[in-house]
Amino acid sequence: MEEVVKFLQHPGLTHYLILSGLLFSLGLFAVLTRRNAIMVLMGVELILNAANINFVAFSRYVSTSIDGHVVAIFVIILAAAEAAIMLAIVLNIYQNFNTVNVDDINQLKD
Amino acid sequence: MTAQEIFDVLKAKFGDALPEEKLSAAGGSAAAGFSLQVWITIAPGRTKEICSFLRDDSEMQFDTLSCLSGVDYNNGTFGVVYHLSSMVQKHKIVLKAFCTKEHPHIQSVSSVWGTANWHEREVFDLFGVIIDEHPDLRRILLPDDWEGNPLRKDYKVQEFYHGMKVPY
Amino acid sequence: MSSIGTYFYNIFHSLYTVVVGMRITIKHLFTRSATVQYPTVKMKIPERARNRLFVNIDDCIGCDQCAMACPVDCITIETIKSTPDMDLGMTSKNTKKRLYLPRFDIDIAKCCYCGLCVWPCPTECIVMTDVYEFAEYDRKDLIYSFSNMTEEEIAAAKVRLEQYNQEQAAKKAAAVPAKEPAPPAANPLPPSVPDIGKA
Amino acid sequence: MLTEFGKALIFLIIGAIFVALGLVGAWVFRPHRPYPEKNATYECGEEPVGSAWIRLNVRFYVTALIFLIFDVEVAFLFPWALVYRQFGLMGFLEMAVFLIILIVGYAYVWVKGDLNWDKPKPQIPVFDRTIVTAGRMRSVSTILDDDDVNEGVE
Amino acid sequence: MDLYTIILYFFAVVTLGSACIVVFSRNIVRAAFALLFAFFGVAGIYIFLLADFIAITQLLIYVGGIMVLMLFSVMLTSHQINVDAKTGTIQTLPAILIAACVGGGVIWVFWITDWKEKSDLPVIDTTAAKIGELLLTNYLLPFEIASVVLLVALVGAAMIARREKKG
Amino acid sequence: MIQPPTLPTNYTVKPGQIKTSTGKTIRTEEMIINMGPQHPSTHGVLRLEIVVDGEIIVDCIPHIGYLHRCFEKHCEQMTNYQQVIPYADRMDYCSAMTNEWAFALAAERLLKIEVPERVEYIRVIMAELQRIASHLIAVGTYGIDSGAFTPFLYTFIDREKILDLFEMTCGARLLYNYIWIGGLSHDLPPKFIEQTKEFVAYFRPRVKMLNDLLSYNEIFVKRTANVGVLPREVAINYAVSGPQLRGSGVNWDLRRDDPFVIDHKLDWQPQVGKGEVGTVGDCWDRHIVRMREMEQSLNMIEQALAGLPEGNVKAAIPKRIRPEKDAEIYVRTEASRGELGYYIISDGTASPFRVKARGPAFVNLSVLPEIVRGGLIADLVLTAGSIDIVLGEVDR
Amino acid sequence: MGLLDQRFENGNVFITSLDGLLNWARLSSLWQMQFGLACCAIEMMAASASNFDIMRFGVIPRATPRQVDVMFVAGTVTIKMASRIKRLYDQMSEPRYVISMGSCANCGGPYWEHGYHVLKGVDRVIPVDVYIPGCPPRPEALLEGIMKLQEKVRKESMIRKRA
Amino acid sequence: MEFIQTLLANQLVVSILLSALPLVFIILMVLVVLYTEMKVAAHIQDRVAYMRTGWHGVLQPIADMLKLLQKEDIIPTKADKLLFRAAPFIAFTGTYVAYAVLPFSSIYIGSNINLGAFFLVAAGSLVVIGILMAGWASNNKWSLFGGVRSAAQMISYEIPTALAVIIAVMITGSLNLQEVTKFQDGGIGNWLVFGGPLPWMQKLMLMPFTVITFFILFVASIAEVNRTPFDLPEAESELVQGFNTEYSGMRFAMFYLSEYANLFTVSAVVVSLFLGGWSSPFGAFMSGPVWGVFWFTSKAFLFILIQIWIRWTLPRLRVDQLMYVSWKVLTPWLFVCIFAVGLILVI
Ligand code: SF4
Ligand code: SF4
Ligand code: SF4
Repeated sequence: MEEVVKFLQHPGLTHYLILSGLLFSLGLFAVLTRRNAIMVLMGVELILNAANINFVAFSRYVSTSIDGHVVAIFVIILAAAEAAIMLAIVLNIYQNFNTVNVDDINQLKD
Repeated sequence: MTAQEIFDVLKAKFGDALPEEKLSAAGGSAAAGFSLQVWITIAPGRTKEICSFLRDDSEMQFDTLSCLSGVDYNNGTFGVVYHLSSMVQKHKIVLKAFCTKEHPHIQSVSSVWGTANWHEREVFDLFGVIIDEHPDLRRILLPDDWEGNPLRKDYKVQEFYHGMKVPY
Repeated sequence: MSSIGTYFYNIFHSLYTVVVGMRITIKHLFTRSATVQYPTVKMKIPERARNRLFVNIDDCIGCDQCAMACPVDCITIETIKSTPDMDLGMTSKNTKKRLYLPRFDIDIAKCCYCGLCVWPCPTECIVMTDVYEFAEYDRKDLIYSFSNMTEEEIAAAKVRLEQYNQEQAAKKAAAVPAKEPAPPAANPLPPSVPDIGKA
Repeated sequence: MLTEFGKALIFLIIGAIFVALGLVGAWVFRPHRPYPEKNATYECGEEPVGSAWIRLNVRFYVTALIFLIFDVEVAFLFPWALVYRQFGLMGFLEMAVFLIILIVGYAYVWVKGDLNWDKPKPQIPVFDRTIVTAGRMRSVSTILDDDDVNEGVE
Repeated sequence: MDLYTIILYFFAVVTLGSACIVVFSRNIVRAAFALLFAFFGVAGIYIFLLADFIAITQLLIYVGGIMVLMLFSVMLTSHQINVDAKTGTIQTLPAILIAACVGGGVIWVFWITDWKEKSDLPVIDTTAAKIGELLLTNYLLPFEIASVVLLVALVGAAMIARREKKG
Repeated sequence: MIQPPTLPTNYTVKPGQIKTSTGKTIRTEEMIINMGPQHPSTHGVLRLEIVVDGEIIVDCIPHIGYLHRCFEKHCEQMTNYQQVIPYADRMDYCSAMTNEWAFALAAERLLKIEVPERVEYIRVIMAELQRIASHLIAVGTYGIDSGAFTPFLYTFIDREKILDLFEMTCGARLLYNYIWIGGLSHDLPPKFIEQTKEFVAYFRPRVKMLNDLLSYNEIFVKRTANVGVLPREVAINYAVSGPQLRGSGVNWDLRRDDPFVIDHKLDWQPQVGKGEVGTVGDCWDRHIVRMREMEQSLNMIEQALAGLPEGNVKAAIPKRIRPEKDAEIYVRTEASRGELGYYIISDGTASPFRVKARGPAFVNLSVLPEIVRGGLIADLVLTAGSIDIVLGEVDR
Repeated sequence: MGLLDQRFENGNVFITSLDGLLNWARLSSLWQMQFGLACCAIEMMAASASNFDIMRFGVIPRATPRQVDVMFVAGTVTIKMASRIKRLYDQMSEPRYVISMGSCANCGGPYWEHGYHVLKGVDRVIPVDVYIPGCPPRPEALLEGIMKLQEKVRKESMIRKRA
Repeated sequence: MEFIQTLLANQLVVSILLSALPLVFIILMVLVVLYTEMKVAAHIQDRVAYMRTGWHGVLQPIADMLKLLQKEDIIPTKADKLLFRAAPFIAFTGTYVAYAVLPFSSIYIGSNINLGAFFLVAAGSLVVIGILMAGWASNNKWSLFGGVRSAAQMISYEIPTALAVIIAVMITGSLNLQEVTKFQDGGIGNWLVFGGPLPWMQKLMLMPFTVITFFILFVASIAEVNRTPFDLPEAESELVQGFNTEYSGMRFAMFYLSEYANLFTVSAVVVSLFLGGWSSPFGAFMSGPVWGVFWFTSKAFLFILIQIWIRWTLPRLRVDQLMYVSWKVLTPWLFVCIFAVGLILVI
């Protein structure tokens, strides 16, 4: 018990990593269970955020350079691009099939 | 063109649709300074036909329907009065179509003049004259669930409307 | 104009007109304001102004002309004939008053201030004044009663008329071809409550 | 640095607290007498028709999309703007390439009309000429054109 | 526990809590707004990691950009705002299992590894400038490629969104 | 709930138009919005039920009658013709003078009364002043519709000056009961001519100022040009009248073309929309026609003041008004908003048997659904504003 | 009438009670619903225009009933409109006041007798605080009505029993 | 006494107190701006406005606020109650956070972040979310239209704002607003709008572009706070009251407050980036920390006055024209400026 308290009291790299891990699994869960394509996308964004936390945390605690930051920025940019494209696709599908359900879309595929 | 000429043309073309043999005039004396009105009576079921002729004929060219009014003559007759005028030929004419209280049906002219649409709805609303072939015959001024047609001479106002007392 | 030209023209023209407008408004910022600060300063009301009605009841002969002329029917006049022995006095126009006015109400809340009642009055006793501030908290306060007769006076007048009528009737019965009582006034008396509507 | 952000956080919290305080303060004074009609949705005095959670115009998405892309670009431009002068012309050119590539996309969406909001597409009512005799049209135009006396155009 | 740590945990809780709402909420609009708080919490975490520029970029792009985009999309497709989480691509239980396994595995790895942290690293005060320098030197190529990515995203998304309804 | 729109069959629909006239239900991506009766820009209690797709208007269904005050019933119930005048005032309350004039004119023609020339001149002066006042309201509220609040207040300052003139003449600011059958209620007050001349001199530069501030403002032009285009054929077919008709490029003014009074003796020009900034018949044309008509009215006022003859203004007022039995008349006049006609049937008694008021706003409004389709909601606001409706007259 | 006048009236230095302060706030900031019905609405507009400038009394027009304090029923209330007025009134947030402006709103005015479609007084559907007679009332009369309403508000207590 | 001293010694307490200062400022400022706006508008329109609460109605804004405090707070049945409640928080907090980085004076800045300018750009997005939330949660068509439009407009104009900020950053080489201001210290000639304290040649070349940038930033800032001619979200003649249609009482007051607080923020951004922030226009004359506050606020107020002036002059743009202005006029011009300024600075 004491160890846990001690661990909690001194945040370090591991804390961030665990946080990112939790975030990651939440995101993963959303991706797996959600039927609404936009919700799936939200899950993906959570996963990407989790990854970003890792990058930045390593950059903070392990190396002196801030390359991790730059990578994080690129990830953010990719996330933005991905969100843009994916939402466009979702909208398009919605306009055509009037649904945003991933399963339905699967079936609708000609 | 004078009213007489118009009447003659119409008589020649739609003889059977004009119930009256001659031009009718108000109050007997049509002369005297201001011309009180003369009119042509037309059959209530043929208004559209006659009106489109009046609009499209190059001599007539009644491009405007100035006014369309319903009248309750208080003798079991309803009338709809059309005041036509032409911007091009600068002449005017009055048409009247009559129907009975038991069978209040008059053909719509809203396909001839767009403006007739609302006027006819108003006639329907206030007089209860049913305008046949009207594209959208609803009450226009009064609420949809109003009772009675107020401009009928025998109209009695309803006591309550949705819990609101109507008379003073 | 080419589309590029229009593009630039639009931008600069917009800016120009915006500046024109702004010049106008800034000029107005420094002109005197047009406001009449009502409760402290009051606007001049022209003499013909048509606002609240006033009835000089002392002059009214109860002829009901005003009530007839009113399109709204907001004047209610009740009259009681006076007996010949009573002298109700004269109006300022030297017309003899022959009627009691137990009730002369104007429902000012209904009135539409058209002024039509003012014209026919033979004694010019109903006038439109320049009073326009008479808002009330209660709708009932907007019924203006101009009659100055008290309840007792009304009752007395009624009784007197009743007696007089009985006397006359008795006289009539006594002498069948006797003379009618004198016609009360030059104006034929309309019914006391105006009955507007179609015959 | 952290403390500076800490101060920003304090701002955040104070802002929220202020709103909360305001609401609590109002709660002390204000009456609260809800009834169904009062809480009904306002729609100009009419009863609302259908839910308001309707679908919007796809334009909004496109606007947000273009905004997002430029937002990202802005995020790149900020660090660049800070340091590019150390790199001289090269620094400028590198960003110029970056920008020009993006401007190509910008030009693309411009040309394709994605930057246009839903332009009103007025449908001008047309009078059906077929049932109107030719004479009518001519004469209408005569009354329309015979008076060109109005020179009052500024 | 000093204030510093408390605030850190506060952000962590905000992040994870909001993420939970995102994952479990049945109202998609609420999920979207919860995502906002998740992003916000992550931005706070970044600040604790001395990555101020990333934090603000996170705010700018995620909160300002992606969130708005997502909200618009939600509103565009929103005649059903209630989304059921039950019957997904995979059933809930397997999903929980998978997520728990993967997540747990990752966390376990994180936990057992000795990361050789250097906690006394110098604090870099001007991350933005440093990032700018890196972008113009080491990461020049990715940087330029990023613009191409953005270009493609812009053109592609615009094109897809523009495509009219079939038929 | 929603009724199918009513496209008369003789109007062709441009290709690409969404066909809602066929089905009663709206499509899923459309929604119905109620604009009004309480809405800042419906100019009263008009209710517009609009079907929008995004922000594009698919259809617009005006609902009127929220101010139906039973004018025609009242006319039948009055004990004499004179009593109708106050009600006629209240029909188009922005332009009461022209209304009562029209009714008085109709009654005079029914009774075959000839009014003295002085009365005619005064009536023209009053009507033109009223036209200016009414157009000022139209222009001012149009400014509000387009988002500019200041022109509204400027126009009301000017309008207040006209109202002062009216008030000193007949005692009322808005609803005058001034023009009576066969004459006027009062003669002009002593200082009237002087003050009117002052007003005319004052007002000319104000028109220019308003034009600079609003009409020629680029934003305003961009908002109103090519919006709500009403082609002239459609306008004529819908019997649209007044500034709206002239805005569509039809040179038609009853004061000149069907003269009912001395207007045609004066030197003035009807103003016609020319599509200077957009298409003929757009909102800007309607607006600018109003602006220019005000200047023309000033000309007319000046001339009428100069030619004002002496005479008695009450000479022709009949003692009892009792037209002959079964006489009927339709008289149309050019009110501020267009052709205002009264159709009176008499049954020989002192009260009218039937009065039908053909209000210009009623007719002008009926064309609204035709011209707003395809526009944005903002365009609808501006189009409805440019029609310049007065609900009192629409609903009567 | 405002704060300062009260200071002189009561002879003490500043507002004596919270109630007074709150009443003062309510009465000097009467936001008005942007809403007019008929001819009287034109005079209402005139009252808000420069010459009379209703804003001197703190009356600002707002478009939504949620944010307004006072509704001027200016004009003829028809039966078709009455239910809408009621709904709008219901949707106003309390404390709320109603001023009935003009004969029509007071009791049907010129239409009281034959107006089959005119509601004979708006007080049949919503409670009215001040009646302003006139047809139309001059803008000054409206201002006077507002002052009457202010008097009424001044006498209120904060915890009011109303509606 | 001692207690207070210990309290003041505690850095946390001090910074909390310091952070609360802008709140006081906001409230005062909003009262003043409300009053000024109405008075200026009235005089432009030949009216007088507020006369009856205190001398020339100076107490009117206070009365308004006190009144709003007493207004019932209605949450429509159909609204999404949680979001409906949360929206004012987000909107106001977003506004208030931006105040953290405004350099009021050479010694006072809420939070001297190195990335101040960047932070400001990002903080604006919170307000967007708040408005969007309000519009959505009300479940009212007008609100939704207003909210979404508002959001679309704000994000559209955020790009020109951000690009203009970048130009300022390019010249000053710092994102810290305090440093940006210091950079311009020393008289009117050093202000960025006139090219900043650079060599004459560069300055002359820069001048046209900085002036254009400044102007664009000003226009964009008007649009960001939704004022005429860009006040579509609240366009009374179309959308009733926009996103706050369903809000009443204090919740509405918060939006109101945040709107006016934003007005100051955007003006302050313009001022601190291009008009020398707190620095005196006369060089060393009348400069100093206290004068700094004076200069900063008075410059910002000047802008607010101009915005008021514009607001009561112009009609409103239509939504497509609004987007046109943002995307097709302001943004391309700023690209040109970026290229030009970038080139001028490196050669
Ligand atoms: S002013 Fe008109 S409405 Fe009023 S009492 Fe006289 S006649 Fe009747
Ligand atoms: S008209 Fe004159 S005298 Fe006759 S009742 Fe009326 S007020 Fe009296
Ligand atoms: S009271 Fe008179 S002015 Fe007012 S609405 Fe009624 S009729 Fe019109």
